[in-house]
Parts: sequence; C-alpha cells; structure tokens
Amino acid sequence: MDYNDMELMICLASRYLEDDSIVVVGTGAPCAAAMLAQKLYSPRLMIMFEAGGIGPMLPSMPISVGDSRTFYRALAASSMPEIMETCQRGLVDYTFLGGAQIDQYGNINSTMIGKDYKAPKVRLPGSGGANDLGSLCWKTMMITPQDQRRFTEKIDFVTTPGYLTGPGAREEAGLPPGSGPYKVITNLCVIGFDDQTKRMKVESMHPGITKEKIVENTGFELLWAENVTVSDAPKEDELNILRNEVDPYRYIIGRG
Amino acid sequence: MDYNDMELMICLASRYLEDDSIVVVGTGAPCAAAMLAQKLYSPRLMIMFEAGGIGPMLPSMPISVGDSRTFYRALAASSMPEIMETCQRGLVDYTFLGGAQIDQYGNINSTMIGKDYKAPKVRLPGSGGANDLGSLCWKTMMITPQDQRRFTEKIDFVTTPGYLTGPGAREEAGLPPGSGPYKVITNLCVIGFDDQTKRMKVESMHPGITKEKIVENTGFELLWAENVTVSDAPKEDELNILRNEVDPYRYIIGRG
Amino acid sequence: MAEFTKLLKEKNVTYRPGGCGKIYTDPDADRARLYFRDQKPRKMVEKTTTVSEAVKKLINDGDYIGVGGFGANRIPTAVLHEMVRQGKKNLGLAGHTATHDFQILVAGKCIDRCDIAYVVGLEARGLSKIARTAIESGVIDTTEWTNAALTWRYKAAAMGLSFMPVRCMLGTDTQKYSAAMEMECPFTGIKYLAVPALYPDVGIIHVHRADVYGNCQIDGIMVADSDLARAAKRLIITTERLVPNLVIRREPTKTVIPYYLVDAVIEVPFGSYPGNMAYEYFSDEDHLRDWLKAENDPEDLAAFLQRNIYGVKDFNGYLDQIGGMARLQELRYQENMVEK
Amino acid sequence: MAEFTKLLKEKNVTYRPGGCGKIYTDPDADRARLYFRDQKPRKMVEKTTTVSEAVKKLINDGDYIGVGGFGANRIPTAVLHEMVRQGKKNLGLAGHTATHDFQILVAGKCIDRCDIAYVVGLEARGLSKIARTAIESGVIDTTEWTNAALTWRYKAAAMGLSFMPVRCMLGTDTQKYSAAMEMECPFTGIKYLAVPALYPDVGIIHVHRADVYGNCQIDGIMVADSDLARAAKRLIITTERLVPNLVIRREPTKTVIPYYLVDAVIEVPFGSYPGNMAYEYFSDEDHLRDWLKAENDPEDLAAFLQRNIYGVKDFNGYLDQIGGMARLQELRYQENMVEK
Repeated sequence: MDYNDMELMICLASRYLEDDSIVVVGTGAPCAAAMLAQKLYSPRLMIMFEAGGIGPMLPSMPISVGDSRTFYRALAASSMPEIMETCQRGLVDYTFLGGAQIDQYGNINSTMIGKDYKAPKVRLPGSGGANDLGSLCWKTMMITPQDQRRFTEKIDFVTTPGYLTGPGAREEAGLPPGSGPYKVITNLCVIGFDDQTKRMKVESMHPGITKEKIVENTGFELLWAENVTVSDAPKEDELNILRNEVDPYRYIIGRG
Repeated sequence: MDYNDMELMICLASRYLEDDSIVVVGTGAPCAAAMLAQKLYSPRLMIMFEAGGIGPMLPSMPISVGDSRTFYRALAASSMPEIMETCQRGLVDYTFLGGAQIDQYGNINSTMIGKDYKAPKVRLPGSGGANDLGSLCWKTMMITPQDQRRFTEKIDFVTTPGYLTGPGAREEAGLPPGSGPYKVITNLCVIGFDDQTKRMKVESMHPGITKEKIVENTGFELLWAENVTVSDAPKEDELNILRNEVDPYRYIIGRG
Repeated sequence: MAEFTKLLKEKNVTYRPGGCGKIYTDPDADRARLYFRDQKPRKMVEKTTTVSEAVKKLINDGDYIGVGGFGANRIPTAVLHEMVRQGKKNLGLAGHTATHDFQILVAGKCIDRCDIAYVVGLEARGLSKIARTAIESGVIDTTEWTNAALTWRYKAAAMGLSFMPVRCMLGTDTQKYSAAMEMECPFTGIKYLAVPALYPDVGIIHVHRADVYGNCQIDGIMVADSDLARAAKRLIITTERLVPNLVIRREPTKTVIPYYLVDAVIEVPFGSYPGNMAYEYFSDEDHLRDWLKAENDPEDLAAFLQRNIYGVKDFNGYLDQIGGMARLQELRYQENMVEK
Repeated sequence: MAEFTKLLKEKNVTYRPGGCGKIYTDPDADRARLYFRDQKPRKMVEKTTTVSEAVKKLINDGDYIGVGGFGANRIPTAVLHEMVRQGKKNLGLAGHTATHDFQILVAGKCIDRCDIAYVVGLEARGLSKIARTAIESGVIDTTEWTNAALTWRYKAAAMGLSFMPVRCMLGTDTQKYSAAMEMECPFTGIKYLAVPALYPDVGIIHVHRADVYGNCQIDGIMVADSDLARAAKRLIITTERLVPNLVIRREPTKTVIPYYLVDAVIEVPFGSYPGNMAYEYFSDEDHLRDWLKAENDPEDLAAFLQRNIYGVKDFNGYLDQIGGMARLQELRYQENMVEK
C-alpha cells in the first residue's frame, strides 16, 4: 500500500505512545499520531492540550490546541497553568514537538533564522509551549522531515532544550533530572539518543532508505545503533484509520 | 433601651464598616457586626470568608467560616487560596479579629498562654487565618472585652502582627506598607492608633464608663485623643435588627 | 520601560532560617517528580474499593496526612473513623483549620506531629479538651504556620515547586516557630518568607460526585482541595455519589480532580457527617456538642467512642447509630432550609 | 523528620540576570497593592457601557495589554477592532499564544513592544506575513518568554507577589533573551528562574455570561484568564450574554471573575468571531484564510481592513459584513456538530 512521508512519520510515531501514558500534543502531525495511537494501539492513551483540554473524546482534528474540540466531552476543561503545572510536577510522560532546526543533541529552534536576535532573517512562530513541554515532560519526541538545512551542527537559536551541550548539561542548567529527548521520527529514519554521549543515534532506516541518503541529509555526524533495523512500513490498518478517521480532510497528511 | 456588652460592641463595630468596601470576617461577633452593617448602614458591604465564600446572601449566622451559609447564593464560591491571594493583592479593606491577649501596638495572641512554646500553660485555637488577615488586609479591627489580663504590656505570643515594636516595624519586617491595626472596640471604649507612635489611643468612652475604669482595666499606658468623646449608645433600630434578624437564637449576643 | 529593566542586576543575598520549627515532609520537587512518574496511576481503570481496604493499603503508620474540606465541612469522616478503628499510629497532619477531623484523629491517638494553624478549636462551637491536652502535654509535636501558609505550601507542591514566597507570618512569633526561610525578591528586593512545598504522603478528600476512575467534581467552595489533590503522593476519594463517566464528561469545566491523581474511590453517602456537605446536609450540631461534652470525662469519652466508632462495623453502622435516615433527613431539611 | 529540618540553614547566594531582555511592566507588588486599594472599584454598581466608550476611557496609548482566550478562541474581537478604529498607539502586549488577536493589533499598527511566546503563527492555519514583518523589521521590540512563563507571570501578580520561580527556559536562548533572574531554592538548592510578576495596565476578556456588575462565568477551558483578570490593573469584559445577578448566584461555583475586578462590561453576541467560542460557535476558517491571503498584498489588506474594520461602525456592522446571522448560524452548526 502506497503512502507519503507525512503518513509514514505519523504511523511510526503512533507506535511509540504506549497505552496508559499521558501525552501533551500540539495540533498537526503530533495530534494525528496521538489520535491514531488511541484508535489502534493505546485506547487509554491520555491526551492533553496546553490550553487546558484533558482527555477529550476528539470528534475530529483540532485546528488549535485551544479550540473546543480539545475539550469535547473531556474529563476536564482546565487551564494553561493547570497543564503546565502538571508537566512541572512530573506527571506527563510524552510530548511531541516540531521545529525548523535541530542539532545532534536534540536542541530545537522554532524562534528565528539568522544571527542577530534583534534583526532576524526570518521570525518563526516561537516557543509557545514548546520550551515548557521539552523542559518539563519526561520524554520528548520530534516529528520532522530530514535534510541538511534542518539537521544542522549549530542551530541559530535554542528555543527548546534537548540535551543542550551533552551529558549532564540539562541537570547543570537546572532542568528536571531524567527528562529529555527520546525519539526523532523523520521521513528517512527513526533516531534515538545515545545514553553516554546524548547524541543522535539512528535506530532504524525506513524501507528503501540507504545510510548514504541519511548521511547526506544530515548536517552533523550521526551515531548508528549496533544493529540498525529497517522500520516497519505503515500497515494497511494504520493508513486506513489515519486517512478515514483521523484526518479525513487530509489537513495534515495532505502536506506529506 | 437596655443592652449587654456584646450587643454594645457589635453595634459600635458595625458603624465602622463603610459601604462599598470589602471585609473578610470570621464567625461570631465580627460576622454579626458585618451582617448588621449590611442590613443597616452598608447594603453593598462585600463580605468574604476565608474558606472561599464571596458575597453570600447570608440567610443566618454561619457556624463555621466554611459552612454552606458562607456561600449561600453567593457571587462566587471560591477557595482558601483565592481569598488569601485577594488579601495579599491588596483588595481587602477590612478584617475583624479577636484574641486572648493584645498589647499597646495591637499585636494579638491567639496561640498560647505561658512562657514555653513546647509546654504551654494553655494552648489556644491558634492563628488559623488571623495572622494572614492581619498581615495582608489594609485595616484590622478587633472586638474584645477589656481587662488587665487581655490588655497587657507583654503578650505571651505574637500570633498576629499589629504594629509590632512601633513605627516602621511592620515595613521593616516586610509586611505590606500601609496596612495595620485600625480600631479596637471593647466593652469600655473605642480605641484607635496614634499616627506617630502607633500606640493605642482612646477615642471614645462608652456611656457611663470613666477614664479610671478604663485605666484600671488596661495593663499598659494608653494614649488619649485630644477630645475623647462619649460613644453613641446602641440605637433602637440597631438592637432590633441585631436581636431579631442577625442573631435571633442569641448565639453571639447571648454570651454578652 | 528602562526603569523596570534596571531591576535585572546581580545581587548577593543571604537566605536565613526564619523559624526554629521542623519540616516534617520532603519539599524536594525532583524527588516528588520521580515519585509521580513511577507511582502515580496513569491507567484509567476502576479504582472503587472499600474504606477499610483503602485505609489498610494506602495509609501506613508514620505517614503524613492532608485532609480535605474545612474542619467540619465536607470532611472524609468515614476514612478518619476507619483510621481510628485500624489504630493507625504516629501520623503527621497538615492543620489548616482541622477541627472535627483533628478531634477524631486525636481521640484515636493517631497523631504525633502537626503543622499547625488552627486545630484545637471547633470555631463557634468551643474548644476540644483532648486536642488541647494532646498539644499542651507535648504528645503532639508542632510547627507553627497559618491557614494561608499551609494552603500556599500545598500550592507550591501542586505547581511542582519546592517553595513559595509568601507575605504572611513576617515579624511574629508565628514565624519564629515556623520552618520558613527569610529571602528577598530577585527583582524588587521585597522581603518574603519562603515556605517549603508540602507533599503529603496521603490526601483524603470527600467530594460530591466521582466516577469509578476517580474523576471528581465538587460543588461550592474548594477550600484548599484542588491543590491538596495535586500535592498528595497518594489520594483517597470518598464521594456522596458514584456517577457514570459521561456525567463527568457532560460538564468537564466542573472537574477539579482528574482520575490520574486518584488511588482509590469509595461511594460514602452522607460521608461528611457530622460535618456539613453543601447542598446535601447541614452539620449535626447536637452530635458535635455531645462529643465535646463527652471529652470532659475520660469514661464518657471512651463510651462515646465505643458507641460511635469502635463498636460499629463501618460508616453505615455509625449512621444507624446516630439515628439513621430520620436524623439525616432532618439535616437535609436544615441544609435546604425546608421548614418542618 | 530531622532530615528535612536540616534544610533550614543560612546560605549566601547570588541572584544573576538570566537574560538580556526588557521588563516592560512594573513587577512591584507593593505598588500594585496601592493601585488595587485606590483604583479598583469596590462598588457593586452597573458597569455596562459601549465598546467604544470602554476603549476610549480605559485604554490609553502606551498601555500594556493582556488579551484573554487563546489566539483564535474566546477572544474579545470587538474590543480589538475598536482599538484599531480608534488608532491606539505604542501598546505593549503579553504574547502567550496571541494569534488572530496579535494579527488584528499589528494590522492597526497599535503595538510597539511584546513579551513574546507565540505570536506570528496562527497554529495549523499558517503564518501572518504582517506579524512576521513587524518583528523582523524591529518595529516591535520583543522579549522572549514561553507560554508557561507568561501564564506564571500572571499568576505571580494574581497572587499578589512580585516574582514566581519556574523550571522552564533554563539553559536555552529563550532564557538568554528573556528578562528572568537566576536563583535557587532556599531549602533544596534546586535552580530556578525567577520570572517577574506581570501586572498589565489593561486586561480584555470575552466570557460566556456576566451580570451588569461584572460577575463573570466561563464555560470550558480558562486558558490563563483567571489569573489575567486578577493581575490586570483595569479589566474590560465582553460577554455573549448579560444575565440577571441571580443567574450568577444560582451557581456561584462557576464564577471565575468577581465584579470587583471589573471596570467595564459590554454584551457582545458572537463577540469572539471569527474566533471559536466553546458551545456557541466555531471559528470562521474561511474568513481567517481570507485575512491571511489579503496580507500578501498591501492593497488587498487595506481593502480588507477597510471592509471589515475601518468601514464599519461597530462589531455588529462587522457581523453584517461577513454574512450576518446566516453565516453565524453555520458556525453554530459546526460548533454543535449539527449536520446540514
């Protein structure tokens, strides 16, 4: 069965959200992955939105993390401080982030392109809650297309902390011990982080993708797992549910 | 018209609560005074209770500052932090406190009698919210019988701050500038506080009460206003409303 | 604009102990995070059990307890009585206006330490003799706080912090016998007391409605229960009514305690008796007066406790003992101001 | 027990600037107290007025503004349009997910500084060209924060404090361009950033129901509005419906904004349009798309603004312009998932 990059990334991401865990997601691909996981793998996955929605019966893809779908028949319609404090208290297992640039330690830039903060070449959406979620949730996942521009040695602005400068740096900065980047899911491969060096380590390559292709689309040196496997391609039931139930209007997968 | 000490103190206290102000009260005499003020002088007096009740239509005297009467048809049924934070933010004009001992600076003891904290002669109810209200509300009023035992040079325990050791002491301690004791209403007189020394200053003596009587019932030296007046005795309408509407079962005025 | 940016400057400051009291619980936010990560139930599964099971499994001797409600209003009486029946020992307690709840636990000799703001009085009802004696005799070790200080200590924990700056207690003996630290604002230099976050081992809260997973809604004032529920490491909920999950989902704005904070939920009708439950029943002032009176004579008290706690199997047995539905209906009339 | 009491010890510490950003508002809690004492209306009197009067009287050029809701959800559009019509200038803005609200004020050239967390994007809808340009060109001065940092800055103010310790932003460029201070916990030594309390000059919030005095209730998520309402020096409320005071008193548990926080209240049906209003109407995605498209050409934008803002007398004129009740009813069907 055929699929595009976006469908591929969403299907793979959905498999990492274990049942009975709590995830805070934004709109777009992360929300699609969470909805797919809930329908297929983790029926009791607990979805939260940063504006206050807790455990909704999502009738469709929200357009905003604060629109009424995010608390439709929810367990609770709370507040932004409530969600952020739940993260700070250590109750949120996963979050999902995107960004314009990412480095080998999983630091993310979603603020600006350019060298001068006061005169950015391009101003991006900004942190919003990304820095908070990446600082306070236990495991941060990223969904992003992979290329030299995005996967770069030095990002222009560290909006959201990955492992910062390496082992111990998060703790040194005062960030909660034990938190940090977990997986990066791209259109080429699934990347984890090496326990010792906290650097990106390729775990599986997507069907038909070569090591060379991954290397030439990465602006820094990647580590490679002992035995790099081939990612399981999106399954028929994953694609059917994603296309027919999660994103029927192709808001997200249409971009793939 | 005849009246007892408690009725006298409640009637006098009620006259100090101006309309369109906010007061946090406890149960007992303070609540009775606020209810009387609302019915007679200050229909829009805004009554709050520390457990969360805001602007109730009090059907009767509450037994507890947290019972359901304190938010009966209220404007809001909030929380203890909400009330305390409203005080800390500077929105509450008046509070009413009692206590076992009080000194010339209006410091109040409601914690213990005795010299050793670890082995008190008598353990009293304690601060509850008294210290918070006396620290954070703008004007603190006290209703208390007056005698040598209660009005003493050195109180055993400073539960709630008056002017502490005198001018500037509250600010020095870090308490919000401009807050502090306002009036003390006893069974003998109405006492204010001297601007310069922050010490108690008698403003009016109740009908039939002599200066000598007040002096011999006070354990420290009182200041006296330029022209000490005679307090207006409780008026007939005050007593009627107090007895028939505010405290028909004489819970409070029965103790007078 | 510049005026305020000037506030951003390096300062050397000294943190000083503001009191000689004890810190009975660990304020460390990182250790709390690990506990919440590893021990808090994420599974939205049925958590209904019995009061005796919940007390057996979730409350250990030596634990530090936070009780919801306000003294004799919306208190989890069934759990408190069961703690006495099971003879729980050496418990710590957060005493922000703990009145009848404190009285019950003192009668059962369950407590040996207390963060104290208001515990020996029953407000307008008078003072508890046994509560006073327990503190005057030193049987219960105490550290002084205020109602605001304790509610803000809960809030610090609920926010995932290890402290909260506050403006109460300053300059008093209340501060002197507290366990606060003196500090100042990094921007304005305003003096504050830092109070340590309070993460109780167990929180016990009575609510109006909950589903079997522990999603809870409370009508009327919250007192400090929203923060207590978030601060507590383990949380026991008793509820007037268990309702279908869809009743909760119908009004999600009303949900104050989501299921993932809850370890056990038990339906206990009239569960706040003899306390007041807003919109349900008023407090039983006669019963509370009888209890206070019984405290004047050890034998009377022993008989009273035998009759109402030790001698009954469970909370329903207590309700039968105090006059059953006939009495409870009177209290409902009082609450709803129905003239009879 | 001792283990934690040991945390009470004297420490010399250094507060260090954690960023090079600006503090646009006064975090001083004492000055805020005096303002609230002297300026906040205690009188429970009718505060109904018109949007244009409220904007004229309560919003001055140079003021710092906090807008309720979340981007294009429950936003006070009528007030924002009127600010543009009246040509308010040099305003500061708290930008925790300000999307369409930011877009409107930028189109009106009202803003010259912004505490920024998320402002140039409209979430899934794409980016606002004029918002980007305003920041890239330096027309708007910015200081970096995050959504949590800004909501906690409101909370510090709402609590009557001058700062709040937080655990976000640490170690990043977001911190480096913020105006936070580095500090540590007086008990545990945990590193925190202290963020300055944010007391906006004016708060603007759209609610579901309010009475003429300003007692307000909101259905669904609060976002940061409970804290914003308490932090703001002046507060303008627009409401879908004005209701009798007794409707508020019937469910006091639902009241999030008591009257004494409010300076003006105006009934504005469909007041969040083109934003979403939970349980009332969904966002008008076509209209938001048209606006974004118009931004690609200055003339198109000028025409679009003329048509929808400058060329109409008031918000009802705007609603007529976009298709009136026929269109609004479609959005209500969408919100309530009524198939048509």
